[in-house]
Amino acid sequence: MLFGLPITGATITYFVLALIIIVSGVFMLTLTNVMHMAVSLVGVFLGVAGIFILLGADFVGLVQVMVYAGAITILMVFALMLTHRGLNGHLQGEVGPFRGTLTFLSVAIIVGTLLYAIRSTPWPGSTTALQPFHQSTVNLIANAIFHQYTVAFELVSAVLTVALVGAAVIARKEE
Amino acid sequence: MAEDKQADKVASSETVEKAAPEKTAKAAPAKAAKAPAPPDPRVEQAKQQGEAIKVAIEQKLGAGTVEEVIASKEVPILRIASAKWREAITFLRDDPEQRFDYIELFAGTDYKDYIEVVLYLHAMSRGTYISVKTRTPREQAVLPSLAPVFPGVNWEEREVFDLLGVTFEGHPDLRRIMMWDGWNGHPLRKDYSEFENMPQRGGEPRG
Amino acid sequence: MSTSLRTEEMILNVGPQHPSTHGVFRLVVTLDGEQIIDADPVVGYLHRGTEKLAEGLQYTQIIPYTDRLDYLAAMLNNYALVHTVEYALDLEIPARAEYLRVIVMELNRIASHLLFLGTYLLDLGAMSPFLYVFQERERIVQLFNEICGARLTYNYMRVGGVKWDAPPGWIEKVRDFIPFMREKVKMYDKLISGNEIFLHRVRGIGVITKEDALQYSLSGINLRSTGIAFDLRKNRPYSLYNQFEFDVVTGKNGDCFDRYYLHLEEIRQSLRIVEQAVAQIPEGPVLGKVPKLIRVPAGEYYRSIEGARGELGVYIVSDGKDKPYRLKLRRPSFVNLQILRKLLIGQSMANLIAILGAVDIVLGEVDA
Amino acid sequence: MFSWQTQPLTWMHFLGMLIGAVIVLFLVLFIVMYTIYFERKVIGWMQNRIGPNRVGPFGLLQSAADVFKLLLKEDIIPANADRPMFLIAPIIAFVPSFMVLAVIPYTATHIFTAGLNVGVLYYIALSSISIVGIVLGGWASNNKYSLVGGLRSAAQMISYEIPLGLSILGVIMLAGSLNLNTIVTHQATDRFGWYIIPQIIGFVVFVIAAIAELNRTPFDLPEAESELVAGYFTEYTGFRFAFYMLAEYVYVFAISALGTTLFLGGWEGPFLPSWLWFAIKTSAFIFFLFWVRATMPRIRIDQLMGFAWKVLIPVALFNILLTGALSLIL
Repeated sequence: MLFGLPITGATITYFVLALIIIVSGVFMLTLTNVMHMAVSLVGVFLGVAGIFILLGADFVGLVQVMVYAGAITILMVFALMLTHRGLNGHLQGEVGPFRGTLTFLSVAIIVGTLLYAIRSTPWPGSTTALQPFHQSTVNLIANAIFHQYTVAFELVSAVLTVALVGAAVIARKEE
Repeated sequence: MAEDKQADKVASSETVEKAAPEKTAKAAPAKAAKAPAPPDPRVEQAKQQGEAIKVAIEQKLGAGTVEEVIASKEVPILRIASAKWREAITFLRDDPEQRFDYIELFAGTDYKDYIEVVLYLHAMSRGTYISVKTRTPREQAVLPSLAPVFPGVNWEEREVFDLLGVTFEGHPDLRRIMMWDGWNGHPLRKDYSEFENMPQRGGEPRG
Repeated sequence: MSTSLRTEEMILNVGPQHPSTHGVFRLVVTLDGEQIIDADPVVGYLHRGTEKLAEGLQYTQIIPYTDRLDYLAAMLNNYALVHTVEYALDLEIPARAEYLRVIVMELNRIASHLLFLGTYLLDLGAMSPFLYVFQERERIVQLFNEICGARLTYNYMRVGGVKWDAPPGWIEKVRDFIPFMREKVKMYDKLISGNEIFLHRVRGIGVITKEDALQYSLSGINLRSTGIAFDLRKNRPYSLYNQFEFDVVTGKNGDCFDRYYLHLEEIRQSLRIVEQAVAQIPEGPVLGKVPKLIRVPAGEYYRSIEGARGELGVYIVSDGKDKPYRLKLRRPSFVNLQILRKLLIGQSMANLIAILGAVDIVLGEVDA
Repeated sequence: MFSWQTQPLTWMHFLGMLIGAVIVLFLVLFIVMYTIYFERKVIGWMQNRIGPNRVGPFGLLQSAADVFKLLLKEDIIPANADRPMFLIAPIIAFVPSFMVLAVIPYTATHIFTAGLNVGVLYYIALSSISIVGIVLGGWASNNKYSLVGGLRSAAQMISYEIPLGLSILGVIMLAGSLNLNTIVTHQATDRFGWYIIPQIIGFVVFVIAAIAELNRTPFDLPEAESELVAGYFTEYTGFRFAFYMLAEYVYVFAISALGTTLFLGGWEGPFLPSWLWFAIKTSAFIFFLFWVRATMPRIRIDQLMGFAWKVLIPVALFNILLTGALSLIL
């Protein structure tokens, strides 16, 4: 028994993933080289994807890997490489004591609120047997997107297209 | 055989004599001395051709532009005053009568008293070719550059600058080409000594 | 992209040790993204001072030094030197010697062009042709090995003739080689000339205009690819070239494809010359009457031949001694390479190798 | 069968999983070594050469000797390289290449295969992580050739992942599943036979995109020797170089296995045992990749990108449209 949980593969995997996410997150925040930070972010994304898969959302987990750990990271790394900062830059700037204290306080408040919310929520039975790999999550998601929420889905895609075009227009500036 | 000995004599008496006067006697072999041959028709013809070009050049650029007309075998050789060097070559290229539009050879020679730069020009449309040359003193070896008019002599002039030490005025990019920048002296000059001018390791000139 | 985006220039050193510079050649390229905004070729890494060394050597002793210039076409270099000396002396060359010279020179041209095909395709990323061409080249090199005992630095020509007569059966071997090579050229034509990717990489790339070609004193295939039919074998015949039937092939567009294709065509023309020479070769001596110590009469002499890469000339200033007063080598690679900067500026980085490869240089010759 | 999620994890179970993984790892290493040998022999024959024939009978141990040599070599880290990145990049590139093999159904019995419901997606998702390793390797080397190689490979692989994914979509539509096992069993019973027949357009797009994903000739721009020396791994030596090399060849095997599974009926076939069918089809696929390598010159980078966006993606989209329309009509 570990924290009141049975030692199954899922438990161990969960703790390993949690550790990866936390460690990567800490690295992400403390490293000074932007490139190193980007790579730490990959660890966070992968860990989150692992948690998704552990919860039975294998499709979402793999999309997380593909889009965030793959595409978004490459995009960031690419942008960093193309700029001068990526080649030899370190993020600089000392944080003053006042700002440090303020940051600590706000983070502490957020963490406290979250912990309180989590502990006080009555979760459904946590030991029910999950059979994640035997339901086809793909079908469920497809049904949700293309039957139940078709209009919303199409609207979102339209918004994204507009955003893309807008980004291109801004990047081109005035001719 | 005899004919070209004559030609050699013509060439030698006018081009190399100053460079190595003590050698001319040696150079004329006994055979040629025995029978003074009739003048080489090739040389005569080439000289005539050279004279015609000389007239054309001097009509345009004034008398005295062509200092000398000689020939080596069938090739007319025109020696041009160094001040009119670029003008003369440009004229030879652009004049519709001449149209020597292709530079075959660009060479420099150190003659101990002066440095000579030689060009072989070819006229693509007519298939004829001539040689033009000019001289510059050794100590103050300066010539107008042809590179702005003929981009193809850019490196050749750099090579002559590097190995013979002729400065080409108006050259867009006059740097050493074969030797590295720290090299001392100009290796193709006759008085160059590799022992005096040996650079230190790393390319720094000595002393 | 509009120019309002601020970009940074990058300076890239291509070489001196780089797989595609074919020797120690350095190209300092200034890049804006993938676009070349300046290119500065730096040569001289292989400079051995051949011209200076020659001033201390007798004429026959210089011949081995010429082998080291364009080491892919050493026979032609040999010939350029001995031809100029012979021209200065007005020597009569025995007919058999001249025929042998033409045969080995054209074979050497074929070998050199073959190697161009191989390395050019290798530069463009196709590795197989490189290994194919070495097989035909090997046959030529074997022929040379039999006639002069060397595979690369031949030292075969002499003032007044050639060093050795062809061994028995050699001429027949050359005769057998011609149809074999013809088949292979056909094969290369099929294999390479129609390849869509290859065409996309070389068509319209590195275009040289007629005016530029003349201004930059280009010669050889670089000149002929622009459409100017200037081949010293035809325009100023030396040796026996006025006795043979062959065509001067020219390109139309002056792009990399034309330069590639002319190499193939020139192999065909060289085969025609070799075929005629092999059929006509007479018996007889291979070395004329030449004095023991060759003294070139005082004067200056310039003769040029059609080398594998262009006009290969030798300029001799003699003061009548047994050593040249000044020997200047007109190296086609050196002169042709000058246009590289003009061709590269404005091109994308990806075209650099295609253009550099097609100019066809040999660094031994560039740096002399 | 043991369900690792719900049953308590004992040491025995853990050991069982570990041993299984190690066996698969060595099996894959063996396959990769002989893929390399196969490539060198095939290209050797195509180029009138002999290929490796010195180490072992017929040179069979040549690849092993090469790997050992690389392992024994000094691990040089350039002075100005970004040290931690330089060390970690080959691993980032290498690990996913082995992970993707988990979903490939090699045999009818699924002995090595994770029956993942989203197998195709898993493959595509993980293979995209390798790009991060390649880009980082190129960046960390602090060499301009490496940097350009890394940038090129990122641009190329991202561009070609799209047609690759789209070309697979047609197969998924026919099979109605992302599970590779299901796709194979569907092909056994499909009225058109293997999906290469109804999905011929998709197959062509898949093969082209696969070659580009693998960075092989004619799409080997990231490591174009004549242009970029060795591209992103110019500065790598020893076993870090071997990591990149192995990753490349594992992907050759993996993408051939994926192509076999999706289009050539996987392990399905008469008479012979299923694993042998799988081996034959995959070998044929690999052979095709090598054949292309020996034949083609390299495409130029702008042409490469243009080809992906202007030709492959429209064709793949058209294929999806066609597949949808046909499956509604028929």
